[in-house]
Formats: sequence, C-alpha cells, structure tokens
Amino acid sequence: MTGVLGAVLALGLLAAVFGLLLGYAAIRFKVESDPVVDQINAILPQTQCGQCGYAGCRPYAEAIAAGEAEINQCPPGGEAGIRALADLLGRDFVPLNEEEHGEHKGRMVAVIDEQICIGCTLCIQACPVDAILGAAKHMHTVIEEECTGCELCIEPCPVDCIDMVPVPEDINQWRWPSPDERRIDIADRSTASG
Amino acid sequence: MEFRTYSSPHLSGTNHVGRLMRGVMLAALPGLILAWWFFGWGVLVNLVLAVSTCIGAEAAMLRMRRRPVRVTLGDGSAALTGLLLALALPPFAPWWIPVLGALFAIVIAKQLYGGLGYNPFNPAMVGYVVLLISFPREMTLWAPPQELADARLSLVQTLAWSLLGTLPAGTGIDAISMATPLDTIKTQLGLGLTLTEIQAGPRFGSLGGYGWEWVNLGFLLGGGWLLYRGTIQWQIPAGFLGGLFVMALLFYAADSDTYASPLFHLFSGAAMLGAFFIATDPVSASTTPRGRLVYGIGIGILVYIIRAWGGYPDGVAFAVLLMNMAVPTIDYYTQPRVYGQGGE
Amino acid sequence: MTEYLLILISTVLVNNFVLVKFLGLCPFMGVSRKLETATGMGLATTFVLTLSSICSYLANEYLLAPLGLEYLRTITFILVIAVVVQFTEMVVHKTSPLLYQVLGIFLPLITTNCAVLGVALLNVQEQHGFLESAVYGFGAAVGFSLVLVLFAAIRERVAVADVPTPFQGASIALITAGLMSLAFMGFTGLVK
Amino acid sequence: MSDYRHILFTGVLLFAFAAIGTSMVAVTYEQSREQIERNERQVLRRQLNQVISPERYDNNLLEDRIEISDPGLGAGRPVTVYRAYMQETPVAAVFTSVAPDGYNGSIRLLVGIDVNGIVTGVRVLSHRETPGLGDAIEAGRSDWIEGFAGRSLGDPPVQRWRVRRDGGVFDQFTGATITPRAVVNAIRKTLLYFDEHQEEILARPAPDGAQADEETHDE
Amino acid sequence: MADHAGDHERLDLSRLHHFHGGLKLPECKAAATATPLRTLPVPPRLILPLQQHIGEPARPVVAIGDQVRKGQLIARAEGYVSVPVHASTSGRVTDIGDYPVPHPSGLSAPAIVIDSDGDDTPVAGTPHGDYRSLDPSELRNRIRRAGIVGLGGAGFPTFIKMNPGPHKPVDLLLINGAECEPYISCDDMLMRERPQEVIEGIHILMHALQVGTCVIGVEDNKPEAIAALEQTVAADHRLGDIRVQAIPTLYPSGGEKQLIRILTGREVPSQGLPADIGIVCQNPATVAAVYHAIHRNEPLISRIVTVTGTGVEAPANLEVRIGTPMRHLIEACGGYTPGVDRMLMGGPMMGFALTSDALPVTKTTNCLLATTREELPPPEPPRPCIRCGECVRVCPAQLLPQQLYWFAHARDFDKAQDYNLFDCIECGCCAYVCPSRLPLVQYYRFAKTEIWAQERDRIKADIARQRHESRQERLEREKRERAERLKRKKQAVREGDDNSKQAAIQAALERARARKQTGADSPEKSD
Amino acid sequence: MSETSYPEIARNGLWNNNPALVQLLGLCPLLAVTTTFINGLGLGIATTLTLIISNSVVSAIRKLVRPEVRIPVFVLVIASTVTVIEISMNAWFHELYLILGIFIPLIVTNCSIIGRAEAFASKNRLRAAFTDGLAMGLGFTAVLVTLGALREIIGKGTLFAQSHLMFGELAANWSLTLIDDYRGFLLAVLPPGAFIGLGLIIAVKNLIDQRRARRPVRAAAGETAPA
Ligand SMILES: Cc1cc2nc3c(=O)[nH]c(=O)nc-3n(C[C@H](O)[C@H](O)[C@H](O)COP(=O)(O)O)c2cc1C
Ligand SMILES: Cc1cc2nc3c(=O)[nH]c(=O)nc-3n(C[C@H](O)[C@H](O)[C@H](O)COP(=O)(O)O)c2cc1C
Ligand SMILES: Cc1cc2nc3c(=O)[nH]c(=O)nc-3n(C[C@H](O)[C@H](O)[C@H](O)COP(=O)(O)O)c2cc1C
Ligand SMILES: Cc1cc2nc3c(=O)[nH]c(=O)nc-3n(C[C@H](O)[C@H](O)[C@H](O)CO)c2cc1C
Ligand code: SF4
Ligand code: SF4
Ligand code: SF4
Ligand code: SF4
Ligand code: FES
Repeated sequence: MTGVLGAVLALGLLAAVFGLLLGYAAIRFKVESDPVVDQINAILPQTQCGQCGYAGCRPYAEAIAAGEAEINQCPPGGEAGIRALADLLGRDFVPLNEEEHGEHKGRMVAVIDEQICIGCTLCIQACPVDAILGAAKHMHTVIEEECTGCELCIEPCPVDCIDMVPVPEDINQWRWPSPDERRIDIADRSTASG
Repeated sequence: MEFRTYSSPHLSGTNHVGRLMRGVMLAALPGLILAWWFFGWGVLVNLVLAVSTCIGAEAAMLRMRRRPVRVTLGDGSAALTGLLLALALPPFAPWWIPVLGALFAIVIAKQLYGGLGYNPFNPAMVGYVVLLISFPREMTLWAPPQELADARLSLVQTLAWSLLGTLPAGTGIDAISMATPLDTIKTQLGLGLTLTEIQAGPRFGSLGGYGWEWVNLGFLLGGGWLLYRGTIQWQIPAGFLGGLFVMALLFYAADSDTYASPLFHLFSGAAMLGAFFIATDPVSASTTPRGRLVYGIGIGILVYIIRAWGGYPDGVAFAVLLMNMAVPTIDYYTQPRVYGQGGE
Repeated sequence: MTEYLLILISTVLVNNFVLVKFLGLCPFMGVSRKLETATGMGLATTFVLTLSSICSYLANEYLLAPLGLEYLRTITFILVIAVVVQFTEMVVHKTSPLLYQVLGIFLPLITTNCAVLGVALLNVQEQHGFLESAVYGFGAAVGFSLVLVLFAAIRERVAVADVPTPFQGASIALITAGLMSLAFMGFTGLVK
Repeated sequence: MSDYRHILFTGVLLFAFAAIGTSMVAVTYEQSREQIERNERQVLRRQLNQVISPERYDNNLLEDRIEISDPGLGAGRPVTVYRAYMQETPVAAVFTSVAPDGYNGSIRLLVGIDVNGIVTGVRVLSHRETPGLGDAIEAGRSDWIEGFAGRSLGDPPVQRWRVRRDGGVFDQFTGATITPRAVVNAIRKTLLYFDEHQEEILARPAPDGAQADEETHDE
Repeated sequence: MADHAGDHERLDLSRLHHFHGGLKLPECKAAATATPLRTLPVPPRLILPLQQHIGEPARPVVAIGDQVRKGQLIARAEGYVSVPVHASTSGRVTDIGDYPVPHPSGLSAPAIVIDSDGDDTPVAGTPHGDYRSLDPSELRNRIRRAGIVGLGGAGFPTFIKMNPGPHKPVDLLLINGAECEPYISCDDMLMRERPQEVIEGIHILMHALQVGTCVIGVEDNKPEAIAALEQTVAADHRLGDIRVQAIPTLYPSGGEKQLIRILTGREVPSQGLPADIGIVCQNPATVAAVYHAIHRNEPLISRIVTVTGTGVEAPANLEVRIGTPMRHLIEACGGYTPGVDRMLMGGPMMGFALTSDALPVTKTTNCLLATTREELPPPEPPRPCIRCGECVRVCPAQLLPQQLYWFAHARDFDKAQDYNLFDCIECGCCAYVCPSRLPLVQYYRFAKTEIWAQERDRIKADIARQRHESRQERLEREKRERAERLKRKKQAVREGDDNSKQAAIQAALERARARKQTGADSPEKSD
Repeated sequence: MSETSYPEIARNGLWNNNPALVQLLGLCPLLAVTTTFINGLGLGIATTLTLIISNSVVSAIRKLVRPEVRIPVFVLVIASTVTVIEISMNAWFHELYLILGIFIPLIVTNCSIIGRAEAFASKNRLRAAFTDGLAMGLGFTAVLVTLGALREIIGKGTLFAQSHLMFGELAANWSLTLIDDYRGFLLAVLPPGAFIGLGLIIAVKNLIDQRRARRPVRAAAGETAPA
C-alpha cells in the first residue's frame, strides 16, 4: 500500500499545485462582461419585434452568446444577418428558421389611418423606438424614418387603424438583382429541390 | 418601343470554355501520337476507355444532380480529364485501371465538388494517384519503347490483354513490360550502382529515357502552341520547369553519380505533360500572376524532392495535388497590388 | 542538428499528425471553416503542444520515472495538458475576447486533441530527450497548423461551390481531407 | 481575503480529485500487478513456444536469459536472449531483436535460431505499423512471418536475405515495403550476430544477474 | 516624403505610361461621324428629371401651370452635392410627378414636364464680360448655378471637382477626350467641330483652378479631333500651357484613373480622388458647357448625343435639349431598322439597357445605341468560373475579378470588400474576356448596391437601438417616478381618478367604432 | 433541462446528434482503427463502456466543480476511469486486453467523451447522463462498425475477418470472403480511404434526413391538394 500512498501523494501534490495556479489565474485573468453580446447585438437589426422568441434584440443576443439560441431566428435580419452572425461566431450558415419564426419580408412601415385613430396612445406605448407621435385624444402619426416595421403597434390598437405598407422603391435605394438565376449550374435548382 | 434589358457589358469576346478545352486536346496530339508510336496500342486503348468513362460518368452525375447534361458535356472538360488521365497511365494497364481512375476523377474529385470550375484538386491527377497507391503492380506495367521491345502487341492483342487479361502464347507480361527510366534509376541506385553505370543501358537516350524524351518533346511542342495561343500563361510552366531544373542542377553539380542531370529530369516521366497540360489546369491552379509562379516553382521543387528522395519514381501527380492543396492559401497571399494602393 | 531537422521533416510532412497519423482530427474538422480562425487555432495548438510536450517530458522524467509510477503516465500527462490548456484559455479569454469566442469551444478540446496526448506518449515511447521532445512537439504542431490552414483556405472555397446538397458541410470537408491525405502520400519514403 | 480562499479551494479541489482518481488507479494497479505479471509471463511463454517448440528444450526458458547489448540488434537497448537447452546441451537461442526502421517506429521481434543457425521461428512482439498494411507481419493477420522458419544464412545466401523489391527472396506486401524490409533486415542481422557469437551466447551456465552483467561488459 | 501635405512629385509629361490590362475593341465609330453635327429641333414636350446627377435630387421651384422660359431655374439644388435644373425651352409646366427615367432599374423618379410653346424664349440675363476678373469661388458658384455636371458619364457636379480644398494644390487640368468606348463619338464631334469652345472652357477652368498646365488626352483613333484641337491651341496666344496628347487606343483609357496613369504615371489613391494627387479631370463637353455658362450665361440645357448602332437607319451626332424623349432622336436618325433588339444608353461596355424610348435625354446621356441581334447577340447562359485568370489579365484596376465574383456570388460581401470591390470601375473588361460568359459586372453592381443597402440598414438599426435604449431608460425613470409619486399619494385619499380615465377611453372607442362602421359602409371609401 | 425524455436522448445519440456523423468528435480513433469490422467493434465496445462510466461520474460530481478547474477535473475522471478499465482488463481479461490493447489508451483522448461530459453530463441528472452515454456510445459504435465493414469489404474483399481475435474459436470461420481473387482496393485501407469513406457515410445520412424532411411536406401537400 505504500505504493498507493506514494502515487496519491505525488499526483495529488502535482494537482494541488496546478489547482493553486488555476485558482490564481481565475482571479488574475477575470473577465467582467462578455463583449460578444455587444457584437452580436450590433448585427441584429434592432427591430425589437420579438419574432426570435426573445423580448427584443439584446435578449436574443444574450441567448446566442450563452449558446441557448440558434443564429437563424431573426426574420428581419434575413440571410445577411445570419451570415454575419455565422461569420462572427465561426459557425456554419443555416437558413432562416421560417417555420417557427416567420419569413423575411421587405422593409415595411406602419401607417396610421388618421381618420380612424382615436388617440388612445396605446400604440405609442407599444412602439419600442418611439416612432409614433401624438398626444392623448389627438390623432397619431408614424414617423416613417424612425419606424422599424416591427408591427408591435398593430396588436394594441383598439380600432385597427394601423397598416403595414411596404417602403416604396426609389432609384437611389434600388439594388441590382443578383444574376444568379440565370446560371446554368443552378438553373434548375428549384426544380431539383421541388 | 419596348426593349429587353441585359446587364453591361453588352459586348463579349470570342473566348469560350469549349474552345479552350478543345484547343488543349488538340495541343496534346503530338505527344499522344509519339506516345502511341513508342509505346504501342495500349496508349490508345487507355485513351478510349478513360475518355468514354469520363464522359459517361459526367453525364450520369449531371443527370443525377439535375443539371443540364448536353450543354455541360459540350464544354469538353470531362473528355480532357479522360485524355490527360490516359496519358499518365502505363500502356499495359488492364481495362479496369483507366475506368476506375476516370470514375474517381469525375465522380469524387470533380462532381462532388459541383462540377467544372469548383474542384480544388486536379481530377485527372486524383484519379491517377488513387490508382498508383492502390494498384502499384498494375501501375508499373510500362512498355519498353518501340525499338527496344522484343515483340510488340498488335491492336487486337493489346485489346485482348486489356479486356480479358490474355496474352499471346509464350509471352508473359513481365517479359513485355519494363520499368520506366525513372523507376530504374530509383531501384538501381538503391542497389548501390552509380548513375553512369545505370544510364549506360540502351533504354537511356541522349536527353531522358529513350522514347520518353520524344514524348516529352511532343508535349513541349503542344505546350508551346498553347502558350502562343494564350490558352495558358507562361508562369506555371516556367516555374515548374525552372524549379525542377535548378534543383536538379544543384544536386547534379554536387554529386553527379547519384543525382541525374537536369536535362534528364526535364525530359523524363511526366515533366512536360505536367508543366504544360496538368499544372496549368486553370480550375485547380493558382490564379494570381505571382501566385502562379509560386505554384509552378513549388511543383517543380516537389517533383524533384519526390523523385530524388521519395518513395515514388515520378512525383508530378503528387506534386500537383500537394500544390493544389496550397492554392487557396497562395492566392490569398499573392493578391496583386490594386490600382491606387501604393507601391509600384 | 540534422537529427532535429529530420524530426521536423518527419513530423511536418511524412508522418503528418493529422493526415497520416490520424491525430487531432476533431479540431481539424471543427475550426477549419475560416482561414483566420484556423490560423488562430494553429497558433494556439502550437503553443499548447510545444509547452505540454515539454511539461510532460519533465513530469515523466522527474516525477514518474524516479518514483516508478509509469502506470500513471496517462493520468499525469492528461492532467498536465488540461492545466496548460485551461491556463491558456483564461489568458486568451482575458486578452482577446474575439479569439476566445472563436476558439472558445475548441480550446478545451485541445485538451483532448489526441495529438497533444499522442505527442506526450510518443515522446516516451521514442525515448526522446528534452530537446527532442520539444522539437517533436513543435514539429507535430507545425504539421497540424500547416494542414489546418491549407484546409481552411480550401474549405472557404468549397463553401461557395455548387456541392450537391447531401455532400455539403462535413461530408465534402472529409472528402477534401481525404484528397489532401492522398496528396500527402507522395511524401512516403522521404524519411526513414 | 476571499481571493486567497478561492485559490486555496481550487487547489484543494483539484488535489482531492487527483487523489481519489490516483488512489483508485493505484489500488487497482497494486491489486492486479501480480496477475498482470503472471499474464505477461504466460503470454511470453506462449510466444516463445511459437518460436521454438517446447519439445525441443527442457530448461526454464523464461528464466534462462541473458542480456546483450549490440547496437545493431537492439537499436540502442539491451537485447534479451532466451537460451534453450536439452539436458544441458545448447539447443537454440531466442533473441528479442528490434527492427528500428519500421514504418511507424520500432518493431520488436522474437527470433528463434537453433545451434545449426536455422531459424526456428519468428514472431512480432509489438509494433505500431498501420493496421491493414504493415500489420500483416503479425502471425494472426497473415502467415508471412511463418516464412522464415527453416531458413538460415545459407538459405538463401546472405545477399538475398532481403525483400523482393531489393533483390531478395522475401515477399513484400502490396503497398507496404517498408515494414517487411525492416523485419527481414532485423532477422538477417540477428542471424549474422548469432553466427559470430554463438559460442559466447550458448556455452555458459545459466546465469544470475551479476554474471549476465559481466558478460555484457565483456563484449 | 513631402514637406507639406499635397505636395506631389514633379509633373512629368514627357512620356506616356501604361495601365494594367485593357482591351482592344472594335471601334464602330465611323457610322455616326460620317455626317456633321446636327441640332435637333425642340420637341413639343420635355421631361426633366429632378435628379440627373450624383447627389441629392433638386427641389422644384415651379408649380403646375407655371409659364417658364428657356434657361429659367425650375428646381434648385438641395444640399451641397446637388445642382439645379433649368427649363430647356420656354413653355408651360404641365406636370410634376413620377416619370420613367433612364436608369438601370427601369423605375420612375420625380420629374417636371414642360410643354413647349415653340418660341424658345430665353430668360433675360447679362453675360459676364471677362471671366478673368472673377474670383475662382465666384466662377464655381456660377458653374453650379448653371447646373453643370460631368458630361462624361458619371454626372458628378462639376463645381465640387473644382473645389479640391485648401490642402490639395492642383497642378494639372486633364481633359478626358479619350472616348474609348466603341460607338460613342459625341466628344469626338465636339472636338472636331467646336474646338474653340473647348479651349475657351479650358482657360476658364485653368483660371478657376489656378493651374498653369492642361493636357487634353485623345485616343489616336481620332486624328481629326487632334488636328482641330492642335490648330486651335496653336492659334491661341494666351498664358498657360495647353497640350494635346494623342494616346494609344486601348479600352478603357478614358477611365479617369487610367488616363491619369497614362499621361502622368501617377495613380489616384484607392478610394481617393484625382485631386489627392493634384489633378482635376474633366470631359470636353463639360468644359464646353462651362464656356457656355460663363461666356454666354447659359445654363446646361442641351448636350450632344451620339445616336448609332445598326438598329437605327442613319446614325448621327445630335445636339439635343435635355428632357427630349429619346424617340425624337431616333426619328431624326431615320427611325429603327427592322431587326432592332435592344437600346442602350451609353456605350456597349458600360452603358445600360433601356426598357423604352419614351425616356428623356438627361445630362448624362452621351449615346443612344440601338442594336440588332446580330450586332449584340443576347448573352449566352453563363457557366461556372473556371478560374482561368483571363479577367485578372485585363482588369485595369488590377483586381482579382474572379475572386470578387466568387464572393459576390456567395454573398460574402465582407470578403468582397477585402478584395477591393469598390476599386472596380465597372469597365466590363473582365466580363468581355470571360470564357464562361459570366455577367461579372452585374455581380459587382449587385454586391455594391447590396453593401450600400446594408450600410443604410446598419445606420437605421443604430438609430433604432439608440431610440430603443433611451426609451427603455425613460420608461425606467418614469416607473421610478411613478412609484415615488404613488408612495407620496398613498397618504392622500384615493379617488375614482382611474375610473374616469377608463371611461374616457371607452367613450372614444365607441365613437371610433361608429365612425369606422359608417366608413366601411359607404361605397366610395371601401377601397 | 430537467425534462429530458429518454427516447429523445436515445434518438440524439444514435442518429440526430450522432457523435461521429454530426458532432464530428472522436474522429481520430474512428478513422485510425476502422480498417476492419472487428477493429471497429472492439473500439466501439471499449468506448461505450468508458462513455457510460465517465458520463455517470461527471454527472454525479457536477455540483462540486468550479469553472476554472472543470476541464482538469473531467479529464482526471476520464483518465482514471480509462486507466482503471485498462489495468483491470489487463489483469482479468487478458486475452481481450491484448486485442483491444491499442484502442484503450486511445479512448482517453476521444473528444466525444469529454465533449459529452461538457455538453450533457455536467448539466443533467445521473440517469439521463447514463442513458446519454449509452446512446452516444452505441451511435459511435454503429458508425465504427459501418465504416469498418465498408473499408474491409472494399479494401480486402472480406468481412468479419479475424473475428476469432474477439470471439474466440467460436468465430474462427466467420470470416467471409466476398469476392474470390479480389485484388484489394488499397485506397479503402489507407488514410485517404478512411476520410472519404466517412464523408460518404455522412452524405448518406444527410440524404436520408433530407428525404425524411421532405416526405411529410409532400404528404401534407397531397392531403390538401384534392380538397
Ligand atoms: C498511412 C500510411 C500507412 C502506411 N503504413 C505502412 C506500413 O505499415 N508498412 C509499410 O511498409 N508501409 C506503409 N506505408 C507506406 C506506403 O504504403 C509505401 O508506399 C510503401 O511502404 C512503399 O513501398 P511500395 O514500394 O510497396 O509502395 C504507409 C503509408 C501510409 C500513407
Ligand atoms: C460620392 C462621390 C464623391 C465625389 N467627391 C468628389 C470631390 O469631393 N471632389 C472631386 O473633385 N471629385 C469628386 N468626385 C468625382 C470623382 O472623382 C469622379 O470625377 C467622378 O465620379 C466621375 O468619374 P467617372 O465618370 O470616372 O466615374 C466624387 C465622386 C463621387 C461618386
Ligand atoms: C471605363 C471608363 C471609361 C470611361 N471613358 C470615358 C471617356 O471615354 N470619356 C470621358 O470623358 N469620360 C470617360 N469616363 C468617365 C471618366 O472616368 C470621368 O468620369 C470623366 O472623364 C470625368 O469628367 P466629367 O466629370 O467631366 O464627366 C470613363 C469612365 C470609365 C469608368
Ligand atoms: C490548360 C488546361 C489544362 C487542363 N488540365 C487538366 C488536368 O490536368 N486535369 C483535368 O482533370 N482537367 C484538366 N483540364 C480540364 C478542366 O479544367 C478540368 O476538367 C477541370 O478541373 C474540371 O473542373 C484542363 C483544362 C485546361 C484549359
Ligand atoms: S427577431 Fe430580430 S429584430 Fe426581432 S426582436 Fe428578435 S432579434 Fe430583434
Ligand atoms: S410604428 Fe409600429 S411598426 Fe413602426 S416601429 Fe413603432 S411599433 Fe413598430
Ligand atoms: S475570366 Fe471568367 S472564367 Fe476566367 S477566371 Fe475570370 S471569371 Fe473565371
Ligand atoms: S469591371 Fe471591375 S473587375 Fe472587371 S475589369 Fe473592370 S475594373 Fe476590373
Ligand atoms: S479524437 Fe478528437 S482530436 Fe482526436
């Protein structure tokens, strides 16, 4: 049994020394906040719509950083957003989870039908970015520039006077279409997958 | 009046993938004919088997992947892969050798990556190396050149050997096949002979191995034509041949009894085929001008290292694959200086 | 001197740890999606591997051998490695959060990167001395990093290729690794 | 203050786990050491018997061993030689030769040679050759290794004690020449060594450790 | 390096230099230069888009029904990077609204429509006598007020280019008369027929920029233009060194950066401006417009347009009023030939295809190219890139076009930018030589516009985040305050205050519902 | 996390989150030793055993461990387990030990073991951890065996060769020679063959998954179409 004792002592002491070293390092190299959350949050579109299943973009960012959420849950961010996340986190690109979180739509803004609006301020309270102007009992308007299109104001409106309309295209914001549709090696991809 | 719209530029040149590939095939003709002349019908049998398997495999894969078959086959790249693979095979290989090699080249090395343009490795060389490491015996069934052969197989006899494995009565395959000059040097050096002794044999010509030197000259000629036509750029062949030459020269100068002469290296094995036809495969080679030089030189040096000290007599295929592996990295580090970004 | 050079050539090319010896494959597959991360991982592994090769040598030579506890080799080595890795992880976490985010999952995996324990055990098996152990560890790591970086660059290219859907991702990556290993067979016979 | 406690706690924790783990391993080891040694001896005996048939000797082969150190044979390590006697007449010697140049490092061999210089048998003790390629040298994987029994330095002549590829008579494996080459070379060297030193090796009484040491020094 | 910022190596114009790559293209210019320059009559209706330049659109200063005169300001510049728009003829404003404009998108944009009264009455204005008495900044202002933008294609406001900033001394004025694209010959005709206008304009610009040297670069396939300019320069005895320099015909030598490289050996820094290396580059037509603006006090209301291609019967160069629907130009050239298949604005390498000929000529319309299928066959289906590197060899920006393509194709825009996507001048050389017939330039345009869109989204997201965060903060604060107030109130008696609030909301709801009901019922509002 | 369903764990280990095919862990032993079916089986059994034990132990001690010593503690546990198994086998199952001998030290560095300890065992209760170890082990073994069989058949034209090493004399004639006079496709046995083989197996799995994912959609479409 002396062999056992020797072995235990030798390794135990080695381990103890290592333990002390690690314990010291844990304090010496302590990391306060996780800057990765900020970086993830900076990629998210800040629509604050909650479609990802979290209470806004930052909570979702935190969930991603903690490894609890997939990176493909934000429809407003679309493919580009997922790509940016995959890039940041060194993961593989995965297509948007449309089944659970919805499709990526073009940019929309809310418009309040000023004829109907009763000025109840409920939409103002719902809007996460303060994009709705108006005082109680006066009709409200949406500042188009500020509206992120999150649709959060639709639900609370008691008189259904808010509509989402697509932002019209103009030549300065027009985007060249990708020529990919015409490539012969992907020409019939749609039929292949259909 | 309403018009259809397209994106600029609306003009386009005469360059075309199909034209490119057919040009390369044409350029390989002199070498092919010389190979047939020196090494017999087996060369052509391999060619037919490899090319038809390549085309068949490509068509089958395209159909399975639901890609347009006819247009894609029309570009001739599959046929070219088969041609180059066949040129690398020993003339007495049984039929399944070119077939298996072609399948590997097209299915694994090319189509699994998405087909023409996407494969990181040279398909023909993948096919060749797979065969080389898997069937070392079959892959050394080289023929002696024309005049050195005791007997030559006719076309029918060659076909019988390739397809059925039968030889005319009284001949054994070991009797009619012969090791290549590079192989001979490698094994005999291992037995302690000096190069002068080894190269005294009749199978060595004035430049490389007898017969081999002519085939290499044929490919050099074709390669020159490709350069002239602008199908390939000078960097890769120059880097390859230059790298090989300089390495060979250094060691030859140091010890000419164990290291063969630079010219011998340039005109042996697959040196010229490799330099002008294989290393230049645009898809798997480097694309930046400086990168191409690095790529070529890298292949040249690796060929020499493998020939001189490695386990295989000729290293062109391995060297090409090894440098293929480094291509994305080379490309990354040899980006040209962009207009307006300092320096001259 | 030549002897160290031979060890280097052998470990980097001829007996490449990843492609020929099959060691360290998990990080090889796991962190090779991007060139930059691969480079980072290569550096991290080189550091850890060299260091742990030396540390294991010391532990073996001055702790286990004198006490006749060779049967505890595996435990001791893995402990040494784990601690070296953990220490590195904390330092990286503090000094480079981004590198940490990228390598985070894989730094702990370096512990079980077979290559690290493999090097330690092989050192004993081949009876390497101190310097030889260090060179062996370093060479193995350089070989690992080399193929990792080349592989990552290829994967970046393959990622945008028209790979048939069932083959996308890990499948084509493994096939690529296979073709790389095929190419590395060209080095057979260079050393030994 | 709490920092120190934290550090201390980590140390103690790791110590505890190391201690528990080690003690489990150590206890198991102590418990089974003898069994293992017995197993190993048994395996060794079985292997020796494969190299030289037990009918040919009557001494305790396992104990009757000497160590010699010859750089050519043992790759720098002492080589154990088991000596077989039949009624005190030397019959054969079994060398634990090492082929240092295997594909993946050293291959340890058991080479039995009788007094006439004829190989009684060869077995591989340990190797790290590639499964599926070089491991055909194991008796369980192919009968290649059997091919040495009955051969001697004259059969074939020394210069043909090589693999075919090098101009010898022994087969190499397809795609793996290095391993067989290493093994053949090691056996040839052992034969040559035995040829030269047969007298010294066999013609002495069963040694005790000290004597064996002296012998080694004499070499 | 230099002692003070902006000091460049000495100008050496003694020899020509080369730029990387480039293409020899068929020229196809003869058809349109066979006949002399003609002036197209004013059409009955003009459409004047508010944005014919790079920058902010102009803002209308007229209303529907207003009577305007030729040269009258109808939309003023909005912001710094902007220029005004002037009426091209006299008449009545009949509409201000969205009209299809010549743009690759085929979209409509705001425009002012003027119905001509046929009189072409100009606004009253007094031409300034001697520009030399004017301050450079006054000259710039006049050029701006004249609505002058680069007529070479990009349409960048000219006055900005003339204001390089105090730290960038300009030592060379470059006139880009290369006109390297096939088919186009409007600058050629201008230089042949009106060289004195160009030279006068150059003098004005040299004064405005305070430079002593000007080089006019002209491709050597335009000997007549070179001769005409040389004669004019020789007859000119004013101060200042003006040279006419023939350069080899090689596309795209007319690219500003390439021309600068050819003539001076200098390179415009990546993402930089010619002014950074002491050069200002202008197109001859722009210079001529400056001459008109300063000497005759005429704003930019007309330009020369090449109408050519096998799709029109009689190709020619026409001087036309800005806003003229393109149909009139085609008619003036004998109409379409039977096989006409597409119409381009600009040349075949850089121009874009138009959907219709009802679009107006704008300040940047240098060429209308109507072609048949035989002349410009429809593009073949593209195949995958084989990495042949041809594109690398011809790219004048020394980029790796195939790499840019791979990244654009994979939508890896960060990588595309790493490979200097924004240094691509969209010259089309790469696509021209590509054996796989890839629409490379479209990929680059796609990637560029996509990156810009992402940039805009980014900015929007940042604003949204700030607003969201400040809102969160505000809510927090309010909650705290309310809690405090509540605490204070607790002591006081609680009344049905809340109830009354709720009642008010309820009442409002009822009212709204009623209104909506009637709204939905009435037929005219049901849409 | 407390609500882990056992069928779910089993499905994960065997298919959905298979350590070798999906997580790509434990690749080194997987590729290195699968030259034959029997080799694969041997390693599979040894690995499964280790996974079960280490998962259980790690789960049992999970509350004690601080983040900075987590990894060292886990590897200590694993290494001790493996060494104990190794020594015991050496002593009491010597025959088996000789066969599996080379595989056992390899297990210590099998990434899938520490991977499971980290990802599952350290967050779950004992029974779940045990099940997970079993499922993962079996999933891993399944891949080992498949790859081994594939490489053996293609590389040598045999199957179950050398079964007697594992099953004793009983299995002496289990070895099947599938193709007589087969030349042997050496590639399958060499390292490149291992990589390519695993790549192909993963592709087959993906194909099956895709087919499966598509089928319900089609079925649903079929239902709604006539309506
Ligand atoms: C991964 C790998 C494992 C190998 N294992 C062995 C081996 O165990 N034994 C051996 O002799 N050669 C081995 N080789 C070496 C090659 O097969 C080598 O080509 C061969 O030994 C050279 O002899 P040849 O002339 O028969 O081709 C191995 C090669 C590789 C790449
Ligand atoms: C966004 C933008 C800003 C520019 N700013 C200036 C400037 O401040 N000063 C200047 O001299 N030119 C400026 N330019 C003009 C360019 O240098 C160039 O002359 C113009 O884009 C036309 O060139 P191109 O037709 O070759 O594209 C600017 C161009 C763009 C597109
Ligand atoms: C590929 C390319 C070719 C060009 N060719 C000409 C040309 O031939 N003539 C010209 O005046 N501008 C040409 N340009 C535009 C010039 O780069 C530059 O914008 C112009 O000369 C500036 O003058 P402006 O502002 O007066 O138009 C070209 C631009 C590019 C990108
Ligand atoms: C100059 C040139 C050389 C080529 N060399 C090869 C070659 O060595 N091997 C091959 O499989 N294909 C070769 N090809 C054909 C083609 O590029 C090849 O099939 C692609 O690699 C398949 O994607 C070559 C094509 C050209 C134009
Ligand atoms: S779905 Fe996207 S935009 Fe909406 S809250 Fe979540 S992260 Fe923000
Ligand atoms: S106005 Fe409506 S849609 Fe727009 S941001 Fe506010 S809540 Fe969202
Ligand atoms: S020219 Fe076309 S095919 Fe060739 S490298 Fe460029 S993009 Fe690819
Ligand atoms: S379009 Fe862009 S990438 Fe292509 S040649 Fe011109 S500058 Fe180069
Ligand atoms: S098993 Fe994972 S690295 Fe080796």
